Amino acid sequence: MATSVPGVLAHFAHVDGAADAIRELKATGHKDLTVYCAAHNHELEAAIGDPISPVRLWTLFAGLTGVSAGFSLAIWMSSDWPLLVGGKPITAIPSFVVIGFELTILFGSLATVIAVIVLSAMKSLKGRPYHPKFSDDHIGVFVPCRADQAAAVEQLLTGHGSVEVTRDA
Amino acid sequence: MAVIAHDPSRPTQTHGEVTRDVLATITSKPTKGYYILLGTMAFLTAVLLGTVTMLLKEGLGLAGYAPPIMWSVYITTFVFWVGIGHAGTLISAILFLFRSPWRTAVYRATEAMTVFAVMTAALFPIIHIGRQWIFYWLIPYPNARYLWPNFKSPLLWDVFAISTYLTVSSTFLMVGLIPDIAAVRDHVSGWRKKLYGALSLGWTGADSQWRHYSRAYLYLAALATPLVLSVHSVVSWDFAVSIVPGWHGTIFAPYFVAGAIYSGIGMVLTLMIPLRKVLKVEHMITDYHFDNLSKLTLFTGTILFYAYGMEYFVAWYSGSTFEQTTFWRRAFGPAWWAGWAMIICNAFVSQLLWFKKIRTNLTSLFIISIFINLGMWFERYVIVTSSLANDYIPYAWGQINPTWADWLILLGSFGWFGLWFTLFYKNFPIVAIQEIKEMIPMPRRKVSSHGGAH
Amino acid sequence: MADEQSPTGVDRRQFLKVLGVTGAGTAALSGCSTDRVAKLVPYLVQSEQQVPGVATWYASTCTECSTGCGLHVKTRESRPIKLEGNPEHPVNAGTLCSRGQAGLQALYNPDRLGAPMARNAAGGFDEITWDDAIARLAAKVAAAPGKVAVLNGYGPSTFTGLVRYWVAAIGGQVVQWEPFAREAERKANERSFGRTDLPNYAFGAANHILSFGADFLETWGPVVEQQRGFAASHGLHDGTMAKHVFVGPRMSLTGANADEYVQVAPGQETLVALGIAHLVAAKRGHPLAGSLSAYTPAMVAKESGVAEAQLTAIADAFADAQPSLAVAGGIAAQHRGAIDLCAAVNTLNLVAGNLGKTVLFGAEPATNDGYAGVTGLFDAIDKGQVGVLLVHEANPLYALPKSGKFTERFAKAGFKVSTAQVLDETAAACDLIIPNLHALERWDDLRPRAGVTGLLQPVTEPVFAAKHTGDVLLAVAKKVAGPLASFTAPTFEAYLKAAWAPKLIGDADEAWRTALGNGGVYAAAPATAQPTSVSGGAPAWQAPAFDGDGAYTLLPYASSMYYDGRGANKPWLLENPDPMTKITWQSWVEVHPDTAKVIDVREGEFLELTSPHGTVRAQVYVFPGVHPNVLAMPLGLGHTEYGRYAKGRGTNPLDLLGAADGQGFLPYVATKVSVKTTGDFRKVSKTEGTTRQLGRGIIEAMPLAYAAKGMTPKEAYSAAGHAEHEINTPKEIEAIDGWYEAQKERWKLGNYADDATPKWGMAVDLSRCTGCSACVTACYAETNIPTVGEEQIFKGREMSWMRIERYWEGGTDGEKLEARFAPVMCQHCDNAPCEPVCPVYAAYHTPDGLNGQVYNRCVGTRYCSNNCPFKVRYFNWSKYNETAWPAPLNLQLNPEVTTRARGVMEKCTFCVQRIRDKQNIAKLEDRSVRDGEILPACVQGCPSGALTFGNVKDPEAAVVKAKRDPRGYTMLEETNVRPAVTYLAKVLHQEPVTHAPAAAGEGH
Amino acid sequence: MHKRFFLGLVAAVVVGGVTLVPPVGAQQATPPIAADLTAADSAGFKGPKQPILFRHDVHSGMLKMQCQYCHYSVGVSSEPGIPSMQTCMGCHIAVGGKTKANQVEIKKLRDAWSKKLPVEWTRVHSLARHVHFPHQRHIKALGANACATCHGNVARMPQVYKVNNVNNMGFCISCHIERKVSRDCSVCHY
Repeated sequence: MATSVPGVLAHFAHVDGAADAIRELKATGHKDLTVYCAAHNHELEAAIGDPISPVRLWTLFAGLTGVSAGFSLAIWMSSDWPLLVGGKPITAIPSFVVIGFELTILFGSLATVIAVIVLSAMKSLKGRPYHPKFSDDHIGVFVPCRADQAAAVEQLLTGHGSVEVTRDA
Repeated sequence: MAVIAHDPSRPTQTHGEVTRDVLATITSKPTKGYYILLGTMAFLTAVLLGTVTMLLKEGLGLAGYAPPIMWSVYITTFVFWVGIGHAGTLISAILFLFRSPWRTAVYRATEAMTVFAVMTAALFPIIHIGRQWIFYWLIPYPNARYLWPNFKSPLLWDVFAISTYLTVSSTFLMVGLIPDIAAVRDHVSGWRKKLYGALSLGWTGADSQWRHYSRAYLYLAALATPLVLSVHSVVSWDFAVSIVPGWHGTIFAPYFVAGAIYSGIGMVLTLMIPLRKVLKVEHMITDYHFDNLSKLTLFTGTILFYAYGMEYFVAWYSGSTFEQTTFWRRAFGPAWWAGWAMIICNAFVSQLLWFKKIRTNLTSLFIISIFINLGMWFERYVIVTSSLANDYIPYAWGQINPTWADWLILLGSFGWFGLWFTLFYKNFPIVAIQEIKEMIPMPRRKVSSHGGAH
Repeated sequence: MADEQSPTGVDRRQFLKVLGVTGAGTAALSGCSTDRVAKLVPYLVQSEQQVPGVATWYASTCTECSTGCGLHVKTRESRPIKLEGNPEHPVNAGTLCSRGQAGLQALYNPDRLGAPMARNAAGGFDEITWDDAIARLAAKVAAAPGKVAVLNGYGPSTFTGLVRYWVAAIGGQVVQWEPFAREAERKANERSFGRTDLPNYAFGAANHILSFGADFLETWGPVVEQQRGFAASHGLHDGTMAKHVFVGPRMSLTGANADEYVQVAPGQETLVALGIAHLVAAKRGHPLAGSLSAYTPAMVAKESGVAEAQLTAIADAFADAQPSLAVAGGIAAQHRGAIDLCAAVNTLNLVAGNLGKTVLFGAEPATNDGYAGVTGLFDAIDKGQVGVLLVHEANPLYALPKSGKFTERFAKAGFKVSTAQVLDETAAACDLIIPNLHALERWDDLRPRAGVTGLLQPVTEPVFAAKHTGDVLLAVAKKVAGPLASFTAPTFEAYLKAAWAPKLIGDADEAWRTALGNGGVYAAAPATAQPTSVSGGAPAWQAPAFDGDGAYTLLPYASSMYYDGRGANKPWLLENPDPMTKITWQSWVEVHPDTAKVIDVREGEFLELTSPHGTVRAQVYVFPGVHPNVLAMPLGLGHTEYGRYAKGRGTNPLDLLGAADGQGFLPYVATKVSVKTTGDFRKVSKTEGTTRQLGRGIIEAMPLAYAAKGMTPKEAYSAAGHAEHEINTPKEIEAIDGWYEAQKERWKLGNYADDATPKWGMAVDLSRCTGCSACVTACYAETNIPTVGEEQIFKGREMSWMRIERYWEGGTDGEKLEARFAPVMCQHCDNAPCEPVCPVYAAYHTPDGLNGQVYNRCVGTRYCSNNCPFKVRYFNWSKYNETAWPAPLNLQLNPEVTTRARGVMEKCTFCVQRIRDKQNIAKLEDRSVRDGEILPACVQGCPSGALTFGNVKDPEAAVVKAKRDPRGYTMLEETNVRPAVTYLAKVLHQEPVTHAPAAAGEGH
Repeated sequence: MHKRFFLGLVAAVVVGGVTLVPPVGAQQATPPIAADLTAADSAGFKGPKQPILFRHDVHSGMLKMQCQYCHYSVGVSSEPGIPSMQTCMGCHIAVGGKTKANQVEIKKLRDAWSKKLPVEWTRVHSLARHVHFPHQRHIKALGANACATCHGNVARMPQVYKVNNVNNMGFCISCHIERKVSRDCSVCHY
């Protein structure tokens, strides 16, 4: 497959090997690695060492929007055409709590999902090689690099026990 | 991760085997038995639709309603199915937060059950109302009448609770599925590859994706947890905020939630025990899991036991003749059999699970699970009808005999539920590949080095 | 449309054409559906009496029984839509009984005959033209001079006069006959006073009422008038009330309204009457005392089983209460000793000095030939003396016992003609049927009593192509000529007006119009000499004889809905539950609980009753109010003809009776029956769940002593030695009140801001309510309530917005049995629990304090009904609005009230349509609504004036005064729903008893 | 315009919804047979064709006849009332029409009258059964010439057509809000 991003793609069968490789690559100033793994793995995550995802902010603000939306909806609609029921006040806040709560959850969770999609999309993986094995039992590490660096990178990767290294240039 | 190292639930497998075994459930050719099952479910669904059409044509008179019993089988079944749903979310969300490892193998199945159960439940309020074709009047939308629905009505709370629950739980299911679908995509070919490719939303398992995904999943779980507790509380308030003796109880919310989880796990057992055989995943869903499920059943069942006792006690202690009469007649009135069916199936049968022998014997467990389903349906039936049957004005008391229109719709609802579930387990990973993998430590080069890098 | 032709073949197209209904008029018929009326059809000529959309009222006279009450007929676009009492009329003064109101369903009955029918060779009937019919009749009449007989059930009137002259001219006989003709009383009066007419009883004036089996609240005499009187004297008024004692084998509605019910075996009433007469005479030193001396308390007690003490007590009270009133008669007391009984009661009234005070003779023109008359006619038929027999407004082949072989004997008459409007048993046996017009379609008059003549005028074009029998007779007369040549009047209308001319004082037209407007001419009965002594000395008593040797006495009684059987084809009367048993659409046999144990039957099982005269199967209803040795059955059902609603429904106890007579009346209570259990079971189609209040204080009652002191029910309750009500202690109430006021402040928004808006409320005086259920029928008529039929009643799906709840008190272990009645309709609670649970505001509170129900907004969640503590909400389970009113019954529907479609909830609205109507009128007249101007149908229709309605914000309103009565309470107060309906506790004529504080039987 | 769309859409739904309510066809009494008139050539005028091309613009516009002259009960009843044939003939016994076209139409009326058959007018405005609209109250409140408020300026209509969807609750409500009069449901629905 023709790819636009030049670099080296390595398959790892061993998690510690992959982790070490990543650390060393970062140490040797390689940026913008892409690490593929079939499952969420703390060891790799630590090795990559990205900051905590901002998803939580989306969830928080959406939740707050939800609660206020819920209450204002109920209150406004009750007083837009005031109809008396069971001798209760027209705007009976306690009974609107449920609405407020449900909308909090609804907005919050929807926003969270959207957040994942948007945030993941912000980092484009376009042109980076991928291999089906990565959704099976291999860890993949792709190192973007110039052709002249490739040899060194390959050596580094195999050094950490990469089972298969391909060069895309 | 040290925890997992000592985890008895840890299946002795590699990532590769997990992928292979789970995908096998999808890629293997469907058996004759599968088609028979599918056909039966489709037929029952047709029965459901047929009966509903009759109701639409002739009116609710076809059902057994006998005033003052204005709610009966349909509302009973509605609560029943909503309850079923709760186990799923409990296992997938609450146990996730509690980091209880045994959930992993079963949560996908239970979560699917949740979604389909809620989908089934959502039919019933519509079937139940007198003018089904204008059910949407319960939704607040701008209209020519300048009228809004009544937010003080518990039924409206229901609309919000159920629709939120359906949305969130299905979102939760789909999000969890994405990486697995990607795995499927990578191991099938042809049109299926295209299909799963589209569904996987371009998932590659890159670090940039996992980074947000893992967080998001945590928050979803965190949101789903209060939701699952709230939904059945709201459902219980459909009854509890009324002034009907036998409904008007402060204990209702926790009582209903416990009951819901109890019934839900009952249904999980009923589904999983045969399923693991059919799909040959016994080595992933093991006695260990069922033991834990049974313990959960025992726990919630015991809560129910307490709740039942408390209901009768409060009725007596309240000194209110209305409450007293209602509960007296619940146990010794014309419908005594239903009252006792509920107590025996739920309060007593669940106590058998104190014995490990029974807990770990799948046959006995399966039988018990059937009792649980029955008992919980009757619980709702009793709460709904027997309370209405004899309230304040003795002159207006009544009794009810459900008719074919009631029974066929109840039966059909199982078909509708089953249809979705059957389709699901054959086309999507019924065991969560990526989460199982997460629990299986990957091979290491330096065996000496301790696992984990924190 | 599918049923363009209604089953009886009336073509509604034709009908409405003559009716000339406007688009608007027809539009209004179909209620809660949005199918558009595509066309607007104008009147050819606009009647100046009819304004579309505005009701026009006509005065007329009720012909549903011989009482002849005055009617006000409400018409819309020329269609009668409701019958109400004529306030001007001296007999019923503005109210009507259920049977009277149901007259509309006779007018619009789908089984009415739309053309004359002639018997054909095959034995069936062919429709023929009116000319043909008249020709055939004329031919037969001309051929049978001297042998023409008319059996006439229509009361004293110009028409009846015409019949007499007509028959006299051609030669033959006229027999005046109706089933419940009270012959025994007439005979007794003849014996005692030498006159055969019936007195008028002043119940209103009596301080002590003693009834020996006379059901004066349901079926005996002018019930509406008597109920009014009874309510006036027996209802609590300035601290006192009359006492009512009922003696008889079965607790009828009248018996249930008695303060003391003395149960005796059939026939024993006489003994009790004589015993009391003896004591009263002695006490008041009346000369007759001597001749009565045989009937000592001891002797009476021994024979009848009534305790001496009780007997003496009643007698004392009766003697002291001046004036008092004793009445006897009624079907349930018509045993072979009935004449003795009535004579004994005459004596009792004499010795108590009631003659001329509460027993007023001279009111009724005695015109009834009674049972003797009709049997005489059949003898004549046997002798071949009847060439042409015309049966008018009578159904002898149903109302006479089968054992008399009347059907077979009837067949022997030469040429049999019936004027029945619906094919009844007699008509089915006739050779020619010439359907008469319904009372609301014809010119006629009726003289129920001296001085009172009611007019009937056609208030609508004939619904079916029937013909006034008067016109037929005149037409026949013209054809026959000869002896009948003298009948020259072109139409009966002309004949009637001619007959009236002499009566009209001053300008004839003016007087005539006035008479029409008033519904007749009413004058006080001419004063006649009142009897002052009884001839024939004191009657002797011997136990009446009974046919057969069965273990139980059969007691057929007149049903307050079906009456003598003519009610059986009217859905309103079939669905409105029997006041005592709460059974609908059926007949039954009443068995005492102990007897039920002996026979070993339970409610709903079928018993086979056998008498020497026949055998019937009847469904058991276990009824504590009937004598253990008596099996009681209502009359009126078990028709073999008489239309779709009546045919084949229920059983007819007459099949068990013997026709053997000799005394001039049909002895209804004269057979012993043996019973056989069949094991067959069927649910009883009753609207009642449980018969006991379970100490829930739904219908409160208090002793007179306490009521007189002005105690509240709670005070009375405590005074009787009960522990204080546990619910709603003063503290709680105070707290709730504070909360309530706080809530109120937070309503004031939009339509609710204005304090000037009225707030509607109602008060129900349970010391006046007799449970007669006239209000229920009024409700059916006014608010388009569908009748759902027996099958639905089994499921408890009756739609009646208003029900009379009947609860039993006592009756077990020696306690005396009492019945309590209360009308229960929507209570329009301030804190209505039904409202907040409705997700779409279909149930909500109107600014004028009503509990609104918007049908077209209702989606049918039915939560409102679940949450209604009074269970007064009713749901349209099926398409009742399409099945309840087969054409032309639908023409009765009230255009002002939406007919409810399948799937919506409905309930009492306090007749909001009437409220809005009056408000519209008031607005046009730039004034506010007056108190008493708005009368919901039930309030308007209550014969005993138990209901009051009005604006509770108006301190001067009658309803407010009523609500202030200390007896006032609201049902289920502990639920704090704050009903707008206040009930005034029933007052018991009993000594306050002090119970040891004990919980009322709860929870089982 | 956004709102318009919404109202339109919803109105459609509502009608769809309520027409599902079983019409009480079984008891829908049939109006009398009308004169067998051929529908008039309404000369392409707007609005539903009428059996007789009755020109409101002529009678009400040119001749300045009061609405109440024909719709006689509008001030006293909930029903406005439609003129009886007699009322029409009151004038048209004499007035035969000038133009050919007019004469044709008036002849139809006279024929119907002589046959003693009513003219079956096609209904233009009709309310749902569950709505009670007291005309008299509105005339009282808005004055005798208030008809146009709902029915449009009939005096300019050769053939009457629907200006406002009087069967749309929004139409009533907006006016009631505007004039600050009661919005209580039970004013119209009972």
